[in-house]
Amino acid sequence: MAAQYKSIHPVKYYRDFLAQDVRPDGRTPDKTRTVTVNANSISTSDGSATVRIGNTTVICGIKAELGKPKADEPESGFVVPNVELPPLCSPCFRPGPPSEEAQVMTCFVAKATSGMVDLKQLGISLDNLAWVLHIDMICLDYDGCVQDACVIALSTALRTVKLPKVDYDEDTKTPTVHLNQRTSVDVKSSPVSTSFAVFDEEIILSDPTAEEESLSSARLTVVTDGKSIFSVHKPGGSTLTEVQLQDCISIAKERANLVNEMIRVAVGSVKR
Amino acid sequence: MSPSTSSEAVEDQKLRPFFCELDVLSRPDGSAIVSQGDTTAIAGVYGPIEAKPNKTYIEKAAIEAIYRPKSGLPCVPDRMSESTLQHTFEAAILTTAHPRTLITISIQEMQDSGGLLACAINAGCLAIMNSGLPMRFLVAAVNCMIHENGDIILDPDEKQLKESCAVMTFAFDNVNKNIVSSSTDGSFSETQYQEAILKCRSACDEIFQLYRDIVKKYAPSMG
Amino acid sequence: MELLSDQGLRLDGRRPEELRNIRCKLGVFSQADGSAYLEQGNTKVLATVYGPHQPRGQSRNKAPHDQVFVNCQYSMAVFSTGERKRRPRGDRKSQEMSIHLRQALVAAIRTELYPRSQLDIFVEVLQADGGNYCACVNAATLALVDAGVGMREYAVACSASLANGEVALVDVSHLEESSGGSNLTVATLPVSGQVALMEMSQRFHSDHLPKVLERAIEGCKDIHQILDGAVRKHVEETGRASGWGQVDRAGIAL
Amino acid sequence: MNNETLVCVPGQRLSIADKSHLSGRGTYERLGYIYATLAGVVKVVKQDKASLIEVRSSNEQSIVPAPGDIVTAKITLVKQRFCKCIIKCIGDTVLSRPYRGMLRKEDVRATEKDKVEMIKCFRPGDIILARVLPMTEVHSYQLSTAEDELGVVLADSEEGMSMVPVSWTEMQCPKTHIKELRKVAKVLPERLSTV
Amino acid sequence: MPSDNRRIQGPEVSSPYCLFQSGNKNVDVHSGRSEVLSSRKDSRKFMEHRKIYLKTGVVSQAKGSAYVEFDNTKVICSVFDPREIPNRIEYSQHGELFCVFKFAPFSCLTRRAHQQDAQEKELSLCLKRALEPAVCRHEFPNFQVDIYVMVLENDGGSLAAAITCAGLALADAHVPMYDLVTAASLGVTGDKLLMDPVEEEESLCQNPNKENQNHGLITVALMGAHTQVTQMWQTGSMTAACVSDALTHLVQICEETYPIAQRCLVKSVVDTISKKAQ
Amino acid sequence: MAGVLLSEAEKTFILHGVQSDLRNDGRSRQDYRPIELELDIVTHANGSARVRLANTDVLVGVKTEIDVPKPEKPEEGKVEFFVDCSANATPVFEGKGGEELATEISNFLASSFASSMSFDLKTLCIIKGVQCWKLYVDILILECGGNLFDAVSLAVKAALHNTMVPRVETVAMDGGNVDLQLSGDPYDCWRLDTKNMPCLVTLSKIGEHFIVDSTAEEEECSMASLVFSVTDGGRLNSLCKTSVGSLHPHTLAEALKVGVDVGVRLNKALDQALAREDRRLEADKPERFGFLK
Repeated sequence: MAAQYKSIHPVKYYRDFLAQDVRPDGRTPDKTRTVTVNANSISTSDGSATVRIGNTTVICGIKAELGKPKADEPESGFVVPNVELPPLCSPCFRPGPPSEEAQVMTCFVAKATSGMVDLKQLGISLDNLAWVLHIDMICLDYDGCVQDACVIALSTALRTVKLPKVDYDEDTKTPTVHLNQRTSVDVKSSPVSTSFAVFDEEIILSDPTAEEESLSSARLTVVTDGKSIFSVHKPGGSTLTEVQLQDCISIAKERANLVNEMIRVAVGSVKR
Repeated sequence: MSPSTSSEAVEDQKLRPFFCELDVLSRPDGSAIVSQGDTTAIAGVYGPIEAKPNKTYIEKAAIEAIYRPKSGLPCVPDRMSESTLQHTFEAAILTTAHPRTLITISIQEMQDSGGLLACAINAGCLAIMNSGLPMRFLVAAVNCMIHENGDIILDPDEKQLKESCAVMTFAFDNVNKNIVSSSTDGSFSETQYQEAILKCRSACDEIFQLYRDIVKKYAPSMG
Repeated sequence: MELLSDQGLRLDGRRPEELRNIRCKLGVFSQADGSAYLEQGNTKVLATVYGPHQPRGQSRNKAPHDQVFVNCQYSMAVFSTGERKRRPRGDRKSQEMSIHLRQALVAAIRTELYPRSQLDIFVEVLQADGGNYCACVNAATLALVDAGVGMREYAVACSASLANGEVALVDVSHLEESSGGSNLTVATLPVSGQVALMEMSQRFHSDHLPKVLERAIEGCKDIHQILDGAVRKHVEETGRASGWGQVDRAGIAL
Repeated sequence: MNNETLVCVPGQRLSIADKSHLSGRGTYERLGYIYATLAGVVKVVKQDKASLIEVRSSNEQSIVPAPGDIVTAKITLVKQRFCKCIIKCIGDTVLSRPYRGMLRKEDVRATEKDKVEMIKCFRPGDIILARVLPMTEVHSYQLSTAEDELGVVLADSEEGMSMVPVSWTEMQCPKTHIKELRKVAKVLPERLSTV
Repeated sequence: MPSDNRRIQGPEVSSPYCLFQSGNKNVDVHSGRSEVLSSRKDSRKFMEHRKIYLKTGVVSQAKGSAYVEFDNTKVICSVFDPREIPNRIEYSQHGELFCVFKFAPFSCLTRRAHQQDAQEKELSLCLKRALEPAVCRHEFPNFQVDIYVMVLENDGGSLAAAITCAGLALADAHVPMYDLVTAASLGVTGDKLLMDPVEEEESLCQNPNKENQNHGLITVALMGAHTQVTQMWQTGSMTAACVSDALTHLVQICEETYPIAQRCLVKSVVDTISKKAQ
Repeated sequence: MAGVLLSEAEKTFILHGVQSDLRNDGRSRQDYRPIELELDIVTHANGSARVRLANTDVLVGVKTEIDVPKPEKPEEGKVEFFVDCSANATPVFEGKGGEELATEISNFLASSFASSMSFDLKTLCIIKGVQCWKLYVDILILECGGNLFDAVSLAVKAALHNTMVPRVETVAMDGGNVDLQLSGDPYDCWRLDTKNMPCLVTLSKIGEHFIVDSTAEEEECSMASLVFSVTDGGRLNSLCKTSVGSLHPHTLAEALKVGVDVGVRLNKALDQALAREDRRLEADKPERFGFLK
């Protein structure tokens, strides 16, 4: 019967719970969900990871290809991250080109992770050849904070990438790939993203579920590695005071350290 | 119409000259052009109009923001600005006053030499004011950057931005001066972030004052 | 390229006022309410008519209450042109053609006879060799006649251009179209002498325009004769019994 | 779990189909046997002479409203001649994807049908109980509230408070005590506990 | 081609690095043939199916979902509540199934595009035809049930895995069904039949090396309780005798996998019941 | 196709007809309707054919283009099947309405011709890894009176038989640059080997029996249908179930025999018809009928 009440009056349903300082899934407002990280789950990709935050699942696969560098940056390679929200992850999406939400998420993840790889180390031959890392993050279960899962999955997958050695013959303009000599990509930073939702313009819920996100009056995402901040993204919605912001940043910092440790363990456990 | 100006000198702690004109377009219900330094954006507000069935909310108006880049079609980064604009205006407009309708705010980039998002928010807010839609509060956005040497520079121009290690844009409301939106690029420390908020908040007062001047100036013509 | 030789003959050996060979047939398909096939030189066109029927899909909202909603679609087989086309329809040119086709045909159809209903006219260019629009209008007219749709009179289209700055040429072929010069396309109701649609590919000097227009309208009248003859013959023939029989050539029998 | 619970999956043969074994909900008959169509639990319902074999789904079944069902719906739009709503629940089954429904003026009340004024019966946002009428249009369900037990069950006043029914045409706001007009459902005691 | 401005774009042309391998530049597809003819790389018997792992209820937001692994082939599927068929005015007695089959960009040896390509469209249709006979479509007239399948990793037999996965997901969504559907694939090269071929064996089966040699792939989907073939899809070139031989083997394997699917579903029912009882 | 609506009684009538091996147009279960075939009727194409199978009308044009081979298959040319369901056939196909059916047919054709034993793409190679021929097989469906797959495949095979691929000479080859020269004589062409190319046979199950070449009405009554792609030598290139409904494995095995048998006969009949048509076209000024017949 609770299900019917929830379907008819979701806001009231939540208010009743939050009045007791607990969320319908049993968490306190500031509690985040369990994160599980699984590295190198897809053998057809050059690097991959599966990340779950509660029910939310994102799988990230990296395919390395060879391409010609841009004319204005002849020594750099490319990192092409894209978030996909396929219709299978939630009834809100339809097949076809990426929804607006997917585009916003793609842009957010690209910005938050932009400093992770020095594009110059992806160059192979000046003006001729460079690595193109196609990073595809596919959401398999959309239950809130997908962008957080994407950032963690990308960060993990990037650490599992092993690129083969490539020689480029300037005369014949052909590359030769040595499949058995592989090197890892040097990853410079380890951002972790943590999202918050504001309910009824005052209660801040850490790591909200999809339902909490849809009922929220504002959303906030903090990207940090525990020390530096890479992004504080609050796209409008109800207002926040500085104190509230600071609280969120400290929760995010604490979680970043925890998650980064998990990524380290997951990457380390991959058989070499 | 003579544009309202702020201080002429562009110093680190001052905003660039702020020009604004209202009612610049005839078709929309409200419109405004804002330029801050060389950065210019034009905004038009349409609505409330009848909403499509799948975009109708029973209890409030749907807000749609359309962001158009200077040339070409909008691409992925533009969608992110669009979403920030949409949610910022949604907070500012009293949406419950026009349930089951659609309000469209269309913003055209004219010139970007730093701080375009802030300029767009300000133009949008003025256009909404101009359209006469009821609002919860006004918003003012300020752009700032962190210089490579750690200094915080308010409302930087294109040249200064080349030496930045992080850029931030904040929008504040005029009631409690709380943060409506925050958008950042690059990495920084928590103290730098707090400092930036403080500086931008004090600067936003200046913009609210400008809003007041503009309304005063246009008040007779608005009737 | 000279469009007219010293002997006064055109590139394909026609005289300026001579039409290309027109061959046509009504009722080529049995499932459609009306259909026609028309060859104008090497331009070959099929047209089918469905309806009038209840408005379908999105045109439900478009259908006016006092007349029939005429829905036209112009489509080209991808192999119809010298260079292979990427898409048979949906491009700008095809959409423009559909609209022009509709304009000419609506002028001829007695739209007031079928209120609250829809009439579909589909034309398919199988081979394009100049004057596609004209062939389509002419074929569509035949298909409408075959479908028994009430019409004021035939809608007939013809093109004309100017050679050597003075001589007007009727029924322009693809070679003549592409070797420069402006073309005039006109869709008329030849009996009443009304013009339903006129289009120029480039500008004409106002001195030449009446001459060219006249030649095109003359062409329409000639085509009208041919179409009328074909319709009469068809009506005569359908009086006799017919089936899908007549399999004498290259028939496969199992 | 007790031992009597019989779990079944689609395609599972449940029993022979004869005069004493009838195929009920969630089952079908093929070549003299009864098979399950759902994953769930088998229930045998004893009738006077035969037993009806049914399968109860372990979770919410994927269903669409069928004529005669009682549905819970939310009003979205009120016009002079009809109002539109979205169906949220069918019986006790909560839908994760709501369906569109329409309630015409003629189907609001059983009596004095021609005197119905839609705006005095429903407001957008109201939660109603209604019965599904036979389908006439492809994508919209026709609903009816022309029974005492059907009509508005939950409504908010202008103040945003949940109102209390005071008569079969009125509801009252507990804060302002302003009465608003509605086609109020006579909520049966058992239903009261549900919503 | 208009550029896709809804995604972040890489350079216009980029090619997989496998094309420029050093050493054995032209990897001969036939080199592995003699090995395959004697024994398989994963030391399976020729008529042995890979290990099957099935799980239901993997996507919390979907009405029903399932995940299937045939060793390295990984497929996920979710099913949603019936919804209105878009742009349809006629009344239809039977509900429809709307199937979308998609390979994840990183699921194959070479990167796949984001848009659905011709092969994926063909597989979507095959999937739809395989499931239609099993669903009681008269129970939701005028509506369609959405079935989305994504192949996360393709190591052969992805269509068979997708059919089994979608069949389970439909049952998990409590869509009324006549029966569960299980599927299996088989590769033919020469006189050898390879049950459930991996990607490498599949490509071997698509290329004949001698004239008049049987080669190709067959996928069969079966409703186990009624022994009804719901889909059969064959490509390549082979004699009718070879096809019917393969059919017999495939039906047998499908019948063997059927109880695995049943067990998986029973387990999920028992789990939900005991969870509710708590 | 075009909105066939049958009552239950009509369906039963057709069913009974099939049972007694006398269908409502007088045919037996394994009879085809009369087929008309004409080659070379589109002048802008390198090869073309029109097939009219009673009310089903298909026009196929084959065009050749020079293209770059795929990097993973440098020795092979390319073939692309494109199906356009013209709105002339039924208003349902207007705009993008026919796309679903079109993709189904083109995909099935692609897999039928995929085996190198039927169509050796290596014959289309000009210079390995650099240039090759690309054949565009464009199918235009003008009327649908049932049994579309079979009619399309006949027209495709006939059009490919009719296709003239120009001979090219490679001239200079310095520094990877290749110059191609088309032979000056437009009749200096070579023909494709169509001997092993398949024809499609659709079997529809009505009641307990399978029938070939079903009409649109019969298709409505069919519970299940299978499409076979059969070559001259009786080999199966592709097989797919194309409708709702399921089959018992035994029934399927029986259908297999019938399908291959019919397919072989169909291929033979087509070959004879093609030979006849070739002789007719060799004559001095062969008459072209097109749609005027």
